[in-house]
Amino acid sequence: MKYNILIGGQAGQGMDTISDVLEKHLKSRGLFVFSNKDYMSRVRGGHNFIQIRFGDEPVYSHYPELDLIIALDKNTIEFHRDRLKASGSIIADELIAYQNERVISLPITKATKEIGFYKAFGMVAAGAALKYFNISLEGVEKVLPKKFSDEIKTKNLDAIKKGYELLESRLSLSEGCTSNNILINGNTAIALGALAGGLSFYSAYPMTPATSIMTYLSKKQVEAGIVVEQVEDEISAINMAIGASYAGARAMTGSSGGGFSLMVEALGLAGITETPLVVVNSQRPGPATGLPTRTEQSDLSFMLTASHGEFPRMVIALRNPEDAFYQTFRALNLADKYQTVVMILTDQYLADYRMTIPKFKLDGLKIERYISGEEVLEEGEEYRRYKLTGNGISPRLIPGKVEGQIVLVDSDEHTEYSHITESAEVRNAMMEKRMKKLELMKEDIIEPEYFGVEKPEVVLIGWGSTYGPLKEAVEMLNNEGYRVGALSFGDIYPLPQKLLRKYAEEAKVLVNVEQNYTGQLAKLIMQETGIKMDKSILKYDGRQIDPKEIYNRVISEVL
Amino acid sequence: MKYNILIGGQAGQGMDTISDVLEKHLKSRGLFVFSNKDYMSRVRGGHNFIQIRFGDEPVYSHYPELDLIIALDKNTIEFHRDRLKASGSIIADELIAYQNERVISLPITKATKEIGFYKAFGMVAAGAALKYFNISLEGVEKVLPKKFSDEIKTKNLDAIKKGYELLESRLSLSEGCTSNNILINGNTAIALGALAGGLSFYSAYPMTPATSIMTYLSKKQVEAGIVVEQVEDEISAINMAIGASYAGARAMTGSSGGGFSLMVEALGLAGITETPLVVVNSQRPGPATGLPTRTEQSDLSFMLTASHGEFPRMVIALRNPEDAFYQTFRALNLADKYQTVVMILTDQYLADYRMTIPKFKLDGLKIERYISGEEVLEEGEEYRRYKLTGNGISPRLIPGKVEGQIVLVDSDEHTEYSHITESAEVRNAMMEKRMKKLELMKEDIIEPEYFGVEKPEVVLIGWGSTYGPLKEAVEMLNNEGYRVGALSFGDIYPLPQKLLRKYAEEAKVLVNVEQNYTGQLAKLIMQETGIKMDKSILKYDGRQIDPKEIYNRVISEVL
Amino acid sequence: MLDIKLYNTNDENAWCPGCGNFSILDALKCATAELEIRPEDLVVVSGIGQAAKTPHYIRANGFNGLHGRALPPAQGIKMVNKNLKVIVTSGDGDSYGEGGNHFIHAIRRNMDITHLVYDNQIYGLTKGQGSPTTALGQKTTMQFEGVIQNPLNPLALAIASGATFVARTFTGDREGMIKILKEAIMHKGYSLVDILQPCVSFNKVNTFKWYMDRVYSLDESYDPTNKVLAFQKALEFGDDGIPVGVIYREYNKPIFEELHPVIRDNENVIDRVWNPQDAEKFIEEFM
Amino acid sequence: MLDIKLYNTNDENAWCPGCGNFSILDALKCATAELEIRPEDLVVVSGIGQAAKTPHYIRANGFNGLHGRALPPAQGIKMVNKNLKVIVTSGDGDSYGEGGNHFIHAIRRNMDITHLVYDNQIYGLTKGQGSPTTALGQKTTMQFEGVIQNPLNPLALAIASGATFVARTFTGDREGMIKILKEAIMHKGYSLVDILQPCVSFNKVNTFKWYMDRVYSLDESYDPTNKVLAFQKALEFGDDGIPVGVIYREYNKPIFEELHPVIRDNENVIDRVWNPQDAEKFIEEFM
Ligand SMILES: Cc1ncc(C[n+]2csc(CCOP(=O)(O)OP(=O)(O)O)c2C)c(N)n1
Ligand SMILES: Cc1ncc(C[n+]2csc(CCOP(=O)(O)OP(=O)(O)O)c2C)c(N)n1
Ligand code: SF4
Ligand code: SF4
Ligand SMILES: [Mg+2]
Ligand SMILES: [Mg+2]
Repeated sequence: MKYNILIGGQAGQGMDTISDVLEKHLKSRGLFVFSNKDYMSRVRGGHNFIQIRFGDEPVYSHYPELDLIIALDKNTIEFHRDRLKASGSIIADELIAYQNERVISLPITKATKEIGFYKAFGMVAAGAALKYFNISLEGVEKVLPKKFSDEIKTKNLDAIKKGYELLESRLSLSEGCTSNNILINGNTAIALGALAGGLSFYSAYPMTPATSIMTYLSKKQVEAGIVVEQVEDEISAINMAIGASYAGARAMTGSSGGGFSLMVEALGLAGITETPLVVVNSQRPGPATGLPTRTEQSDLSFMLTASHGEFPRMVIALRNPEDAFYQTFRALNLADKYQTVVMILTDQYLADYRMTIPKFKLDGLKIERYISGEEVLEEGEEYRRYKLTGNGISPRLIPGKVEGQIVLVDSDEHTEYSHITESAEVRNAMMEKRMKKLELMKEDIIEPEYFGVEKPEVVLIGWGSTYGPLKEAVEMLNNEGYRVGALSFGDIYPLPQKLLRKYAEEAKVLVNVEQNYTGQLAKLIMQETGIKMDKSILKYDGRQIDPKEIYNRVISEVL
Repeated sequence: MKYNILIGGQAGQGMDTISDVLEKHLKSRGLFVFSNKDYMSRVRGGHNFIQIRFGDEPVYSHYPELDLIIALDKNTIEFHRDRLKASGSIIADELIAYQNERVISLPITKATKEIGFYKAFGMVAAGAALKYFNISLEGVEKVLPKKFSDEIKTKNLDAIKKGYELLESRLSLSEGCTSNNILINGNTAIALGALAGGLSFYSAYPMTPATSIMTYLSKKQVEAGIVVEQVEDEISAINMAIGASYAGARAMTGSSGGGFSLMVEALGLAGITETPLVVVNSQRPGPATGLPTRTEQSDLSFMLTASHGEFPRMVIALRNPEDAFYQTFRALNLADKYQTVVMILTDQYLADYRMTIPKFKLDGLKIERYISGEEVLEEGEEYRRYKLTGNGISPRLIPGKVEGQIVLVDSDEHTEYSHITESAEVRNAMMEKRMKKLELMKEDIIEPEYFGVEKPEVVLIGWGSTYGPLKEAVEMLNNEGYRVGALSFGDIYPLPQKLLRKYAEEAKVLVNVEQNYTGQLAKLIMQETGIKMDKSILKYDGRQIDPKEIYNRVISEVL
Repeated sequence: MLDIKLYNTNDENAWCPGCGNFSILDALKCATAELEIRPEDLVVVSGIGQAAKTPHYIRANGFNGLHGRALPPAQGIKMVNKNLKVIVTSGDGDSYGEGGNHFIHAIRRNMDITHLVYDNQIYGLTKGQGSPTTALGQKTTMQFEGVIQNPLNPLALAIASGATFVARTFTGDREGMIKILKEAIMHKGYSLVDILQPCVSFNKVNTFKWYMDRVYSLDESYDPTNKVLAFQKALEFGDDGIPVGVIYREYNKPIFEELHPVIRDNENVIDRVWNPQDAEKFIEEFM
Repeated sequence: MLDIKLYNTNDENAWCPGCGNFSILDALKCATAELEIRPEDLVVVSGIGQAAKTPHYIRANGFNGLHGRALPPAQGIKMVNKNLKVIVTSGDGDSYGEGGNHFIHAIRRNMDITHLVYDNQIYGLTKGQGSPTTALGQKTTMQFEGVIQNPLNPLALAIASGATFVARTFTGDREGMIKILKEAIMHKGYSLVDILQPCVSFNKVNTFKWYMDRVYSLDESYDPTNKVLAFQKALEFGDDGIPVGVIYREYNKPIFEELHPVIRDNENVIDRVWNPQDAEKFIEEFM
């Protein structure tokens, strides 16, 4: 069983806290939880909402049909009531006085007055919602925000209890027994993956929806012993990170499309100086400022070739918070291994949605730095940063670490010693040295994940954050007997081709499902393999596609 | 008949003047001339050279085999003597005292002493070279640099005459009768195309090899009555040009790869605000600083998708100075027509080589601004900058030009009135409005130029500045009976497909010939049409491929 | 004086209730109304941020561009049409952070544009990170141990860069603000007005009261034409007082529009009459 | 004192004969030799330009990055390894043009790095266009009617931005140059040395003689610790004289490395010992 709650109101009405308490409590009751936010680009007012899905089976995505709406204002009812299931209800304060048979009008404001704490409004509503689903309140005191004082906590607890008494349960769910789960969003998972991966330097400039990566890292900088620097602009962010990396740090930077656009010159700097660097682009709808708080997957084509000139790069799209953690960890290793740029693509949807996932396992993980010391030098040998080796990768020393040796890097074409050259032969050798890495990388590439029936007629092809919606959509289609499967790409460049070719041969219809206008993965696939999509399901309105929409569009446009 | 001269020496030795005088005089004698420079990234010293090809039939390209070397230093002989034809010679000062049977040792320094003007060295050499080819001196006084005083002119003329007497003619050429030709390089042709096209604003930051576009425009700004502004950085350059364009100017900016990289965020600004803009990228080898004074075609993939998000753009590659003029003119019209970005791709080779071409014809040319006035408004109607029209193009007013009406543009997603919106419906409508233009553009797209035999077995596919080398190579191959042709692309995006598909069907072997490592046009063709190249001829050492090299590689690698 | 309603738009305002920006918007409309600048003769140019939303809330020509990039288009506009009044409305992050380079170079150009910085000493729109003017030690939503970069002093910087009109005003002083905005707009050349603007949502240090307790108006006795003294005055910021008023003013420095041979001697380039054939003379030189 | 030959490289020098850069290179080597900074403990960081080629001509760790972007990597390096001496060698275009924003913000950070600007008042490498410090009215290979942007005053700007060591020196004064470079390198915090460097190829106005005729050394009587006077002194530039020496100096302002809790209290982050399992505590919080 899965249920779906929507909490709606204006920016500044405290929806985040209601949602936080509900999600954590549901999780602590052993349930799976998935929540996502729909925010406008403003600090107060407007209309925002949060959706929480939960159940006793895994939840991978948001979903349009609602079981309960918690309406903090009238607009919420107006905007969302059509999405209620037949059995669904709306909880609203009696003062909103909305005439509709679905509305359960509750004396919420009155309850806050009784407690003598008007800010408790949200907690009364939360209590009511828990009762609605017949979720026990046991342990709810533990999920109240830590920043609350004891007094406030008590008042909030009272409020939840009061809310719990305001109505009867309408639905019910056997409580779950998952226990080793964490509740986390994509950006925090990136930050944690980086922390686990030994990140020691992060420089960035605030930009929604990438900011929260820096915020989390900044909060932990002292405890983790790393340097997190907010800089004057994104150009500084990436150049500073490259400097730090050159000096031996594990360095990363991140932004959203606009900030990423400003970084592209320096991608080539990392490329030609062969400096390891991880860059995160948390996408939002463009072009330019676009829709700053919404989601899109429209920077993929751009990232594949961003920056003038040619150099090897890897592009990894994150599919869910689990991926976010492990792939960020891996990206740091790969950047060091290949001494070049590894780009991580995520988007606002994945950045901000929270879900319960198994706690990250640190045991198998290993930090691999590929940093050399004097052992790579013969007696009396002068270090060559760009020594031509068989595989294109030169031993990397860290400045100041090897007595008598200096480390010089250069953005011009250079000799093995890193001095500027105009020799055609050296140029060719250096281009080939660098580009060879692209071939090596192919060995590290991970195939996309396939799910669905074994011999599919239709294969949906997606990447990144559509993973969850695709997964649920395929399940729905399979349940109804449709022979559908999906390939969800994480590693994108170099493009993994094995499964793609296999399913392209087996299936009758290939359909790319992307959150953009031009079908960017489809273009890449065509370019690299000649495999052409038969249909496209594209969406570019800034809202994440949901399983139902995929399901509907597959049925109406594909099958 | 075609001959080929090389003038070599160190930066600062005045090779430019020698070459200038020779080229202009050859042209004035009715000959076709083609000259290109090979310069190092330094102001003095090093080794630089210039090659001049000329003849009584059109010359499209530089060529490796030399008839004459004018050596201003020893290195020049060392570096280039192997390229001399069997019949070739080297002119050098007797003081260089180089022992080699090819060297015609001349008392050049001595001659300058006689004239009493040591700077006349180059002119003595020029005179000798003219004599070598038996070119009459008639009219040579007219081609001396205008900036010279009369006195200096006289001395230089003396020097040329002295040089002319130092040796006997070895080769001879019937003088030509072309008369309506101009001698011009690619960047100047871009600047002239822009001037003819009504450019009124150019903002840029110096960057080789794009700088000379700005230099020429700046020199003419007063006479032409336009504004040319050197700005603090490339970000300012493009944003300022967009501002000027918004205000009604015909605006353009230009840079090389690194500076272009810094402009990419603002490409999206032009895209979403629907502001006409022409951006020139004069490519040099990357990544990062790369080889600043050399050539490459490695920014094509990048430019196709540069900037986050999606918006319509056109990409036009220039093939030769004639193209440079007419296409720049056309680009300005197209930018206004589609109210978006038109990108012009050139490279160091084309930027700097000079050739004789028919004088630009201005008569058929028309400036089309697509700017509206109050006639597009109903009585009492408030102007909507982003009015949804059938074809995606909204009438454009200029701020301050229509009484009572204001013009508002916005980098966020916006309503017809240009106010910020978060509506999914409006977002969809605006995306579709903008992207529709891509379809419209296809009507304006010009097919690539085909040359070679009628039913080719092998079709070479190139773009931009390889035009000349391809043309001569195909001629050479055809002369030897090989059934080879070439398609040279000018318009690149949207990709013209008619001829491509025709020749892909007819020919057995398709070969992309590109100055980059990854085969960027081939990738685009594959992506857009599924047509795959059978072979690739790629070059990325910073030197332009020449007809002989193409010829050789076609024979050894393709046929 | 024009009717202030001329400048009203029906775009819904997205600023927080109580935000200092409302006062600035009001003062700006008053200033333009009093100066009788018609909406079609005015261009309000901005980057991205809360301040930068201004073009949507005042009916005038408007260019709402990229974060940090308000000044380049503003100058581009003015270069091709000097008849337009160009006012830049931008935040401290927009102007002094992302846009810092354009700031110092716009001053070098000294064009006749007015640059208003809604200085709330914080990044408002992105929710409270430290900005270039956030105080040393202040804790923010990003600087959990407090800011350790020394705050930038925009007025001192502007004076050092050669600006000819450098002023500070405060949203709590409506009359003073209108007066300064009018002077700035009337000033020939680049004018900077740094406006102390409390962000009620994210800056809990530099509140309305905090400013109110510290600001004092420069009176007649202060001579804003002495550059060195002005620099000294510009350095004053903090518990000992924050001067508001015109800190520095230089008369008669030639402006870009007067120095540029084409802009000076011609009609606006957008009105230039030009045919392709007019380029013939340039082409001739290559014969 | 170390052997100056330690810093020699065998990379062929591409500067023009007679260029002022040679003197700077020589002085820089002398300064580091005298201060006994071993090549492996030094990092020379640059952007692109003639000045920016320096890392190739001095044997030390070197980072030759992008045009205008010398300061960000320099700071990144220092943030993760405070043991390294970091010296930035850059041009006027590199530092004040393309890199202007990093300039003012690097000063705000006040890290212990030395910023040398080889100020030839021109773009050398790209062949003579006006730079941010080119004089008003000067004709260049780009500004045919003369520069109309007011020149930027780097020293005034640095002082206004809060720099604690601001000096000017001249390539014609070898001893003075070495002395100032040493002081700048030893100064705790960000130090700017603007070096008057004649470009023999492209700046025919600000020649060696032009500078020689105008520069004068600040003597004992000048007090560089008074910020307002220093600002006034910084404004002096032209026919009435060009002061060389330390224009402004502030002692004891805390530097970034002392204020940053991690850099201050820990070994360099590049030497941190860390295992993935150390992240367990952070993950626990999400249980
Ligand atoms: C290139 C780029 N980087 C970052 C952002 C995100 N961003 C938007 S507004 C802003 C800061 C706003 O601060 P400020 O300019 O002080 O304006 P305020 O909101 O305080 O008025 C930032 C960082 C962006 N839109 N574009
Ligand atoms: C992004 C970018 N823009 C422009 C250039 C071209 N460029 C290289 S050096 C230079 C100016 C150099 O002037 P300056 O910094 O004063 O150094 P100088 O050569 O005078 O020592 C320019 C414009 C570049 N390499 N990269
Ligand atoms: S966040 Fe601050 S600056 Fe922005 S609108 Fe709200 S109060 Fe004003
Ligand atoms: S161009 Fe000028 S700055 Fe560059 S090396 Fe030559 S003289 Fe020196
Ligand atoms: Mg602000
Ligand atoms: Mg310079």
